[in-house]
Amino acid sequence: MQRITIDPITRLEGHGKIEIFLNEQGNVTNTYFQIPELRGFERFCVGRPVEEMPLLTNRICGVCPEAHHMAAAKATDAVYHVEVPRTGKMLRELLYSAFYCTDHTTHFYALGGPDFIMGPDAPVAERNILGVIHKVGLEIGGKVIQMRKYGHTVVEIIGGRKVHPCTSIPGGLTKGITEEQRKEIETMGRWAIEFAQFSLQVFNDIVLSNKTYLDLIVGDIYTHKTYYMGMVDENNKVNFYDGKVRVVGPDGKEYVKYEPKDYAAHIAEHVEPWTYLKFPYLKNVGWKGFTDGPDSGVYMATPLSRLNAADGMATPLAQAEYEKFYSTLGGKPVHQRLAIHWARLIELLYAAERWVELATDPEIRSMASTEMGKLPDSFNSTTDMTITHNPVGTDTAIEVRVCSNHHLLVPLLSTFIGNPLQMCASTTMRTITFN
Amino acid sequence: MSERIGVYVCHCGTNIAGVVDVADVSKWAGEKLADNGVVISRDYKFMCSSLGQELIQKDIKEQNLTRVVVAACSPHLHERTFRNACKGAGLNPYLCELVSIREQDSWVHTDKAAATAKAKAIISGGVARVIHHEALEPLRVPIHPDTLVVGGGIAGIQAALEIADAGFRVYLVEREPSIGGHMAQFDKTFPTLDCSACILTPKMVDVGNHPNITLLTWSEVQKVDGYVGNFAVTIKKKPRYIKTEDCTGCGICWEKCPKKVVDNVFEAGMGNRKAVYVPFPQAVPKYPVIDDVNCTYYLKGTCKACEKFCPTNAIDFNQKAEEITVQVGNIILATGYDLFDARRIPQYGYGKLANVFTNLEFERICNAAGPTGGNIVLRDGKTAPKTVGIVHCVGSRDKNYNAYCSAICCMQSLKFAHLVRERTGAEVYNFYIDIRTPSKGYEEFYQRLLEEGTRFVRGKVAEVTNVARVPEEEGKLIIQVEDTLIGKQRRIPVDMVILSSGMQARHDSKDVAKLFGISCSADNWFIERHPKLDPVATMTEGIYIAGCVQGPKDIPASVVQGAAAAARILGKIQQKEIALEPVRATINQDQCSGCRICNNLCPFSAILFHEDTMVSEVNPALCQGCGTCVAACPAGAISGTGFSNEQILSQIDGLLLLNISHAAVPVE
Amino acid sequence: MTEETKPFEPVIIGFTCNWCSYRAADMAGTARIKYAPNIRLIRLMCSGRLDPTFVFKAFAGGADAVLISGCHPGDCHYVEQNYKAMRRFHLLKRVLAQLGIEPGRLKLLWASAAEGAIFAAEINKFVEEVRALGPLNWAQPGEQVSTPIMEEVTA
Amino acid sequence: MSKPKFAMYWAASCGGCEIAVLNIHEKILDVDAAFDVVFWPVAMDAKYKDVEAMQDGEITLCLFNGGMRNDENEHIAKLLRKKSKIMVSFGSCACEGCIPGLANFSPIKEVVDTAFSTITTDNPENIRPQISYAMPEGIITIPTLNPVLKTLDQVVDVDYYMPGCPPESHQIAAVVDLVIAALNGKAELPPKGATIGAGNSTVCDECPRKRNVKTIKEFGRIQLMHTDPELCLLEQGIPCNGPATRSGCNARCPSAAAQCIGCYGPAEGVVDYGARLISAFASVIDSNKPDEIDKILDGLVDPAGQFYRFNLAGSLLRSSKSAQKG
Repeated sequence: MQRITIDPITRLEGHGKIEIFLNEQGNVTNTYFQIPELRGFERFCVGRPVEEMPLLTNRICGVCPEAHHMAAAKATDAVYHVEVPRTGKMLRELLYSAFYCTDHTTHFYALGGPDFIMGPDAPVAERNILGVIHKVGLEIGGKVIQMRKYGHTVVEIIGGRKVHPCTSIPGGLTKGITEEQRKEIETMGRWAIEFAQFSLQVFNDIVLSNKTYLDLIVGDIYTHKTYYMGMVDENNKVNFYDGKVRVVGPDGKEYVKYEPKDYAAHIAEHVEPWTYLKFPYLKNVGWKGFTDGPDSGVYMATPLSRLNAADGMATPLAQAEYEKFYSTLGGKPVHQRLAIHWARLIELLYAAERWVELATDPEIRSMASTEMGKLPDSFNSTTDMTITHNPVGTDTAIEVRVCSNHHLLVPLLSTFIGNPLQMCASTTMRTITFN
Repeated sequence: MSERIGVYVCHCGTNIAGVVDVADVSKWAGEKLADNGVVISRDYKFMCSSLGQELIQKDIKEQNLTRVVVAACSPHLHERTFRNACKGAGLNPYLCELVSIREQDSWVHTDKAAATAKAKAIISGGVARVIHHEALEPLRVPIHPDTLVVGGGIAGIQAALEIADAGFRVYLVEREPSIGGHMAQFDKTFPTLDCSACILTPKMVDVGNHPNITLLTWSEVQKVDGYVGNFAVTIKKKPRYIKTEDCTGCGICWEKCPKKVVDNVFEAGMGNRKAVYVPFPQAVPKYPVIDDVNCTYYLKGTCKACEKFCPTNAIDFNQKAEEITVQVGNIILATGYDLFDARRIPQYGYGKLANVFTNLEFERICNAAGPTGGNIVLRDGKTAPKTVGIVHCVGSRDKNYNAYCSAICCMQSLKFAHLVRERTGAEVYNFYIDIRTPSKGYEEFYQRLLEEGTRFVRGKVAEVTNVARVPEEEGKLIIQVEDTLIGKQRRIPVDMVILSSGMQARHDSKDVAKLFGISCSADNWFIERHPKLDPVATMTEGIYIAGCVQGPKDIPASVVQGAAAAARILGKIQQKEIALEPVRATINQDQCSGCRICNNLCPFSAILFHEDTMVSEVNPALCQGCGTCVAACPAGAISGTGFSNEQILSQIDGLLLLNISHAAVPVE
Repeated sequence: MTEETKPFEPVIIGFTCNWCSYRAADMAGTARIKYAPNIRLIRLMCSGRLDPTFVFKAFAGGADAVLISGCHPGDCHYVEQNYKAMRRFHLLKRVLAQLGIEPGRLKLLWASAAEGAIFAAEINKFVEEVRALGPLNWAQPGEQVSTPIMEEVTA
Repeated sequence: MSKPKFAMYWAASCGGCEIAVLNIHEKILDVDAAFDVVFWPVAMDAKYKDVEAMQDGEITLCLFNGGMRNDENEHIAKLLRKKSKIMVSFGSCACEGCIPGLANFSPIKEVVDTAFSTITTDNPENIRPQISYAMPEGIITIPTLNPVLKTLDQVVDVDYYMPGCPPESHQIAAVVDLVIAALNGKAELPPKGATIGAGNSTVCDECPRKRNVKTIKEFGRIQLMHTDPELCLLEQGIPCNGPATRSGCNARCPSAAAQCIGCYGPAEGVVDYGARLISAFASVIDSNKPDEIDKILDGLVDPAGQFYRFNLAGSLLRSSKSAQKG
């Protein structure tokens, strides 16, 4: 028996190790994806004031702190039973959309991109963002940097900081934005739309037009027929900030659609003794082990799954790309994991369009900044407002509502690396089907 | 570790060596603390002796010591001694640390092993601490030559005159309309029986006329800012309603004033005064005061008799209180005492039984200028008593009231007894617990009284009553007492009872102490810097105390203290500047964020905030070195010399070097 | 006699102010009033100098309890700094409790320069209270069940 | 000749430090120009074995972020220390434990038990992860958790500290410039042990809010108050850690109307971060009456969590060293 160890897994957020066992013929007999880390957010969030959850859970993942910040903030709104004013909701979603753009850019160009752009066999030293920049040239590299910069600028304007935003509090935000800031945000948003379209063009030119890659994508080596989860608005269109959780089966038909707060009725986490990671699955389907198919509760939560789980995109340009995506890949649902990268770019485009929609909505500045996110004065029961039950429950609940660009594993797996990007998720999936 | 530390363990005879194994401790320090820089460790019979000090100085020179730790008595006793010893050998005095293994170890513990182990811990704490000591220089501040004296009684008068005669300005503040204090109310003074007024008035007049004394009567201190050398004192001059510059003190106003007022202050309620008045004929200053609480004009809005008759138009009904601020270098507090209120002992009947008098009332009765013209008569103002009972220790030496001895009542009572017999020939009984006549000529006076035939009954009076049991008690006051010499209960009928009420601290002494930043004892007497060696200074530099404010005492003792305090201050004035302990806080201007946490923590307003640079700064002369701001600074930007974080934190480590549970078994 | 059979002797670090409580300790000494040898005193100019760091340092260094003492309220040599010590004491207790240190291990004692006897008596009382609490041994990170956890090697 | 080598690693961390480094934007190209990036899990595929293969001191600059949560973290820390000339304790986790250090409030057993018994956890046999587990194909292992989370310098010797959660990108850019300049002999590196990329004062120094003499009558919670946008938050009763927290972030949070939560850690020379806040907050409480003081303190719902939010693993009472003594 031969063993291949990949340690650590790279170009994704967090820690992971893969043990691959090969038989005499050199075929894989089994593979284990292990998560070596546990920090204990579930424990130490207990006893902390509720308003700190958006700040503490930020630190689950520094690549997508915005997801955890939003999630926790929405949980605290719920704890206080307050409805966030529309301006507050829009500001949060605006921040979040801009973050999507910067984050998807990071993933596509810096984390996932090298595989495509540099080619699967490129030397380690070059298979990274810098290699990518060398290859695509400073001009394009500059665009990538610009996109990340713009996204983080908006996050900073609304969230107070580029990484680990601090302005979302129970009931809303600590501050609003000025007209100058709104203008700046709008301008950057319009540029973001162009960048998203440009990126889709890059994907088209480098990947889709390359037979090897295309075969890789449409071929069934990276194919798993699982359930797909995503958040959708009232028209079953993809939404990042608010809505219901929709799950479709391997057959693409809706399996369930539920209120985020009911997450516990639908999601459970399976425990294995050989990793700190817990394995989430659809409770009502049940845990059948590391296998796919309609009888296995294993589900996917990624840009691809969100597209599969939705009936379309809420913005015109993204909707067009959505239709092209499925026509090219032969209809819904798409089971090929590598299509995630394409799906991500479609989400990038949607996020950029949404960014501009929100930035140009007259209500985005309808409230004075001091009025933002304050609870009614009548509300004054404060002492009991510390997290006294398992915070991951809370965190999960609202994480599900947010349904971030990173799949539902985020909170559920906060016990391991805080934030598995879909890359490591797909790695997870891959290990499953080696079984 | 570059420091070279010497450790010196004192036997203090057997005071320390009797309980702590000093030889072992010194050996241990030499070996176990070598890594901390201890290069030599000795023990010696008496470290504070000149030989002991020379021992240290010799080592400093020969062993090139850079730090010294002495393990002996409390730093409050000998810190100076050993610092000076180091200084003598050319080592900065602040590089020496005195740790107490006597008051805090050998004297309070019996388990020798434990005490020895504790001594080791204390020394290792001292060694760890002394490493972080810095060479410090005392802070020098100039002394303003003017002095403030608060209280115009005999102690204050004496102090003021001493300083003024030496040629320096004195501000004398008195809250009554005239100086003189209690002494001015007395008739005769024991034991010589010379007339109180006769010896006091000349001094009062001197004060009034002295070119170097600014007399501020009918005034009170409101606020004290600053620090030794330059206090800024705000004084409130209450309105006299008299233009002093025009008033001649002719007395027409109080003759004409229609309003009689019971004089509870000077006449102790025995006599009346007018609404416009001088407390007594020899008052200094001579200007009267209008009592605006009782004056008809202020009550009804009409009268103004005084104004009509005043030959110099010196009356001014619109006068307002006035505040002045004076700069002084030193302050003497001579605010005196209150009399114990005899009403608090109901069984003695004062206030209920007409012919029970207090000592102060009796002083006024005896006084030729008093309400009875000096005739010793009963409350009715005519009947002379045939028998008089004098009760000693009223409210004193009594755990229910004041536990302490008021020091003067014995002699005062003897004086009364003498005066009664001399002027009325009445029979006098003294009821005493003990007779205390310790000073010059006092015992002789007591003997004289015994020969005069005054009766002495040893026993604490249980009750004074007018309830007769037998006919001969009818209409008399009966004194119920256990005569402890014959061991019998006795009932002695008398016509008049005099209660020798003791002294107690001024009712407002706590407030006054706060105002001047000094502290009070449990009995509210002001606390002196040292009960024996420094009885007139206080813990607060530049503030001195004199007279009864420090504790009960008689006139001679008060005069001595007044003079002593004056002498101390004159010394300071002569030096022109004073060296202050360099224990001070400083703010690192780079590290200070201007958060302003410290800004209102300083009771001496030593911390000021610069609006322009947005940082705070400490005024070293105002800083008293308490270290509160050092402990509070969130940025760690404030450091305190002498008690720095490094010093304390290292001392903690040092103290914890040994675990006490090892005490029974010697460590290693 | 062996370590085991010896009664637990707590180590207590006491912070005293130069004007009142340290003098109270001196007074106890001059009056030869006996008290338990378990306390080791540190002199500060004022209880207002008491930095919570000192308390933490003492506990971290192995003290079983800490005494904070100063002039009685209103008697502070520096007018009112002992009130600051009192405020810190109240907050300190809360924080220590959250850090797993029994509030009983931190004591605030007002003692005037005249109260040597009271000072000594209070120390004896405190020593017994701490003896009853046992050695300071706050919630031990360490022992585990199914997840093996590395025992921290004591340096 | 080959360029100096650059490495960045995360131990128990969130990846925010990596993002902060990427957020120096164009400057990343300078890094590329000046260094060979030899190890950086988030961005490139070099593995542990590649690091083990390096010469001692081969790496010129190593930015190490993340705390010491388990023995793997410690192992990599020691490995990279050996291989690196300049080791920077990068970010709050490495410097003082950060949010994951809050785990030091509880015994590690409780931490694990809680994680594997949450309401969504399906764990009927109450399984706990095992550091070594025999699979049919062979034994596979995961790291052992430390009793307490340690800071980097509690495990290895570090050359510089760069605080912040994460360090501000403009500070990172400045430090990158400095190091590059130093490598070209155009600048001096600060003395070993120095804190770089931060100020010497505290957040108030950079905070635009107006400050008065402080007295606190009551503590409040930000979501329950209408705060004055101009005035110091602490003066309004909001427990802002700014006064005790090292400057360098341009007072980001207070500028965004949120209280400083203390991610830049203690100021220069401070022994215990929490103690500074305890002392400062308590000192300015506007009462001398015990019961009133307690009433005011009730407004601080979680004092220890508030004062040690980022610093627990670096505190006197809850750092690795004291845990040993306890």
